[in-house]
Amino acid sequence: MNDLIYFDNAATTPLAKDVLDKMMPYLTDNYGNASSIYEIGRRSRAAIDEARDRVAKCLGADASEIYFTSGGSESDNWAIKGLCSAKKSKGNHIITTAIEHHAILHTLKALEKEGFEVTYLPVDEDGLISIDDLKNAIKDTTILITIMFANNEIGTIEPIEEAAKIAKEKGITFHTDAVQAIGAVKINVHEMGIDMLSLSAHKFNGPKGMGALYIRKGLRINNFINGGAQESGRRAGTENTPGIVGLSYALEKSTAGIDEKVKKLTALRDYAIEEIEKTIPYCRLNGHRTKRLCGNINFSFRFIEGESLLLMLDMKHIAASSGSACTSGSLDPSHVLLAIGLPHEIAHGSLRISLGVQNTKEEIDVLLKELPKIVDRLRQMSPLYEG
Amino acid sequence: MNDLIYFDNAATTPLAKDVLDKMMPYLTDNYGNASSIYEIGRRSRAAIDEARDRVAKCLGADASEIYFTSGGSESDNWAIKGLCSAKKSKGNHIITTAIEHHAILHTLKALEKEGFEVTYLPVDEDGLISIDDLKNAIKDTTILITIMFANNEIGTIEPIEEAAKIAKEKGITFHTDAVQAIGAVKINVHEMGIDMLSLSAHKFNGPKGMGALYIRKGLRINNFINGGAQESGRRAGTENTPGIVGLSYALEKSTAGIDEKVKKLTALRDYAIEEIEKTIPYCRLNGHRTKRLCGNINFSFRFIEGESLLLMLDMKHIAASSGSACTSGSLDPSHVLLAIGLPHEIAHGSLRISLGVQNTKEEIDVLLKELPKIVDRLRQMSPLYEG
Amino acid sequence: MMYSEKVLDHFSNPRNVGEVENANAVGQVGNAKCGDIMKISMRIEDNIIKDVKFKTFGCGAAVATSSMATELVKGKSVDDALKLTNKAVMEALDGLPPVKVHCSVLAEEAIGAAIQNYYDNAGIDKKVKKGCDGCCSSCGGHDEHHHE
Amino acid sequence: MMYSEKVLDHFSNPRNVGEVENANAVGQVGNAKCGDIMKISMRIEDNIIKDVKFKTFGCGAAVATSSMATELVKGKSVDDALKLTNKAVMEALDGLPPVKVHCSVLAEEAIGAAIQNYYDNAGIDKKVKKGCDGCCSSCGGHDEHHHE
Ligand SMILES: Cc1ncc(COP(=O)(O)O)c(C=O)c1O
Ligand SMILES: Cc1ncc(COP(=O)(O)O)c(C=O)c1O
Ligand code: FES
Ligand code: FES
Repeated sequence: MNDLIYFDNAATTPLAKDVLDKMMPYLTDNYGNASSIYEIGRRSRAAIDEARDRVAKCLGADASEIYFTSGGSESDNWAIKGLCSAKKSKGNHIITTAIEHHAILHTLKALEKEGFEVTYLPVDEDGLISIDDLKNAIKDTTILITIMFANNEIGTIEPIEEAAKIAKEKGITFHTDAVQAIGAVKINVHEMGIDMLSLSAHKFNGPKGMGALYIRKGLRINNFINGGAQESGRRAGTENTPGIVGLSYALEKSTAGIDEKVKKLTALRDYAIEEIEKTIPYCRLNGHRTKRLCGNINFSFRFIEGESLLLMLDMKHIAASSGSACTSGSLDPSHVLLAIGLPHEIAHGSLRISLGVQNTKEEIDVLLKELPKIVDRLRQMSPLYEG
Repeated sequence: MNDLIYFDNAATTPLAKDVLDKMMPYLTDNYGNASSIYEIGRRSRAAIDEARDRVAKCLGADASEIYFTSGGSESDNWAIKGLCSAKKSKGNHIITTAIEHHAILHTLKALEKEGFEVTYLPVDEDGLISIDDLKNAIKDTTILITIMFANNEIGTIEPIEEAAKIAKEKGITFHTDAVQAIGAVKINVHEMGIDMLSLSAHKFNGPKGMGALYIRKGLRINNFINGGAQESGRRAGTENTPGIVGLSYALEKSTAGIDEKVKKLTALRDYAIEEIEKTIPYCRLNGHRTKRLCGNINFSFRFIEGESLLLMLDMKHIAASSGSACTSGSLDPSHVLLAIGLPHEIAHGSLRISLGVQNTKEEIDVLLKELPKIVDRLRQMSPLYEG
Repeated sequence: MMYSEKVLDHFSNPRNVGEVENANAVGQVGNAKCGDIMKISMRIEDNIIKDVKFKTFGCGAAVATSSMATELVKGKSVDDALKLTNKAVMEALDGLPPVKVHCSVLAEEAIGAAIQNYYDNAGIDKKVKKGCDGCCSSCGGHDEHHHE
Repeated sequence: MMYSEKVLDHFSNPRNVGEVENANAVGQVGNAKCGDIMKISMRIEDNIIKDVKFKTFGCGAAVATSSMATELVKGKSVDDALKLTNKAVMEALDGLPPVKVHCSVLAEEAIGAAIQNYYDNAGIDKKVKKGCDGCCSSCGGHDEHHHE
């Protein structure tokens, strides 16, 4: 697999070697239950306390505001369901966007069945929400605004700080799904006025099955996983000590390296975008050209279908994606691409290249060599292409 | 830490070396997202499919009935909340026992606030429920019976097969929290007529932060973590491939080794119980003498308090527990010990020794040497002891 | 979702891509909205499919089923070709993932549509039975789904 | 929950365990239901605590705070002993985990109860102020909690 070119870092990232090294003691000798009183348990407790401090520091939060979860999806579910059930006497209206991840959208669909009302803010052709739309959507019954920090498919970065400010003015809780933004955008939850933030470790070279939810001090939301007194009594379950330790170091590393990463990946990204636009006709860059994640490249190529494209790239040992990972295998075109106004047939033909710190210019050059050939080959096969 | 005697296997177990070896490829090179279409993603998918088959086989279930979760607590929460919200039009009554784990009890407390009614079956002085009580508790509105397979504190094994039979006769869904029973009691979910079963990997030498829920084919429960289409669309979140692989191998190993383990640990357990009863006055064995987990020893020692006992054992490098791990640090005496009728002051002085496959007779002998001295020392310090 | 070796082979080296030059039987099914379009053209002489080619816009399975279906009917009589079921196409490919079953249905339909076109062109008064009767659940959720 | 080195030291080598033989000040606080009982006995002469010993049923923190509290009042005047706060005991132990704060309160109370007993025995008409006024939240949830 040495010659694999991995361009799907928005789906998941390799676990960093040094992060795994930090986890290893807790996967071997230091197996104690962190709630236990004896030495080997206290050692796990200490590791978790330190990890929580580390995470808090990276986000500009207090340690007491960080809760470990099993991933981005659990964090999103907890934030939304926990807040809405705690505040349902205050109102039943939630504002979100049309381009959220399914962990948000499907959670809200479930709440709609229970009588909550949801406003899905539209986005423009670049995937940006409008702050005016947000203002206009607010009602007396609005209890939650949840807007993703950056979109997982098209990479557009939303105006979170402004949105959070509006929420604060109106006394509405503000949550952001920052799963894709972590390590790519500088985030300080206190300064930005964010009430809740979700993150997922495997998106920044941490372990799979680990996430965190930041909950601002004083904000009361209902528990989601009830049971033991772990996580200050707010999230039950024996602590995944190696996972927690891994998440914390991966986050530290990715926030410390953010300037360098943004600089490197932005250059690679813009180089690739420019070349693709130059060499492949009938293509469209999806997402905002500058307000976009440094690692995200998303194109639609007319007349061809995304999965075929991915398979052909795979045969050249290039791993990329079309839409989000968890919808491949589905027949529906991406709701995000439809939301930015693409017709169905064009939405079906999209390609997402998501770069990670480990990617190189040489790898981009391989892509730039193979991609035009593959697109052309598929177009020759397409009944829609008259070229 | 080589001289550590670890007697807290009911709290957590060391991750087996060969299980970690099976996980390693997925912690390193094979990091692909299992939902991705390319080679490195398909490899994760294949590993997960195989793991699901392996788990199904160990439980006597079909692979399509196994859903991976982040642990026993999530499985319990999902089973209960998912079923109750799906069936709430049919009834609002749930039957459980007074000695369930907090992952069950606190979940039910949350449901009580939403209008569900819960009957907590009492247990006898050995911790056993009565089948007659169960029959009498059933109402027209009963939608769920949830009874733990074996208790985590006192090790008593409940009559699950009989209880499941009664549930089936009445058309009521039957769930069991088998977190402590896995690898210690033979379980075949289809033969036993169990509708849902929770398990947690770190209790049988698998990884922390991994669990599973068995849901009988055809049983509809609502989703708990909404989002992506993972786990056949029933449990969202990027799959923790190393965790899933680890859980499956750990389960395979512990079910394959069950006869040997039961034989070995039962002998060690009964030896220890006999010796403690012989050498320490004013002690009481908690839990049923024979219908008990092979690895569980639980004693109350009058006039002394449990935490002090644990600390003194810890100083001798013996790791044990008092009550369940997640309540140590709390001031409440165990609800389980109160349920079997112990007065508060005696309930405070309990010790749980939980054996694992790795424990030896030599280690038991160290315990048998140290324990009487420690109990005596604490009694000399106690204002309650007039000895 | 995993494709068999056969599917991957027919995807990466599809047989019979293109359009038959002097075709007398052309059918197109699916629509771009659903993400799958198959167009099949044939030259039918003396009731025998002398030549057959396809063009497909769609996923890997769509390409592979098109390729396999054309292979399976090439040189066959029209009546034999009409007996080709989506199941036979799937089996010849060593199976398809459940979400991709509808692609094999499309292939069956495309053959049928081409032959219908041949009947219509030739003034033969026969109706080819529609292959898809909502058999697979894959398309169930799509209100906008219809076979052109 | 983590104990400091000092707590562990006072727990494993508790100072002043037992009962003062010819005690003229004995106090007991807490109850078995709550899991903590402290009994302190003293010999007070000329308003000075000549000897002090404790017996404790309770957790590690209860033992350590008893031990530390007796150390802190030994040789002190009764008035100085009464000034001992639970905070001072905690500080002397390099802190306690939050759930264990109530143990230090019990220690303060036990000293107070012993001295009250001394006043009562000696016919001195003074009331020692109760140490616990529901200060810590640890006991908040226990309806059955009261200080004997
Ligand atoms: C009986 C029982 N149920 C549920 C759990 C919860 O499992 P976990 O801590 O892995 O979430 C445990 C252990 O903590 C248990 O012993
Ligand atoms: C924006 C966004 N939110 C939530 C998630 C869910 O995270 P996880 O799969 O780790 O649960 C993802 C990734 O899958 C994501 O990209
Ligand atoms: S292909 Fe349309 S319903 Fe089966
Ligand atoms: S010690 Fe009882 S309330 Fe503080």
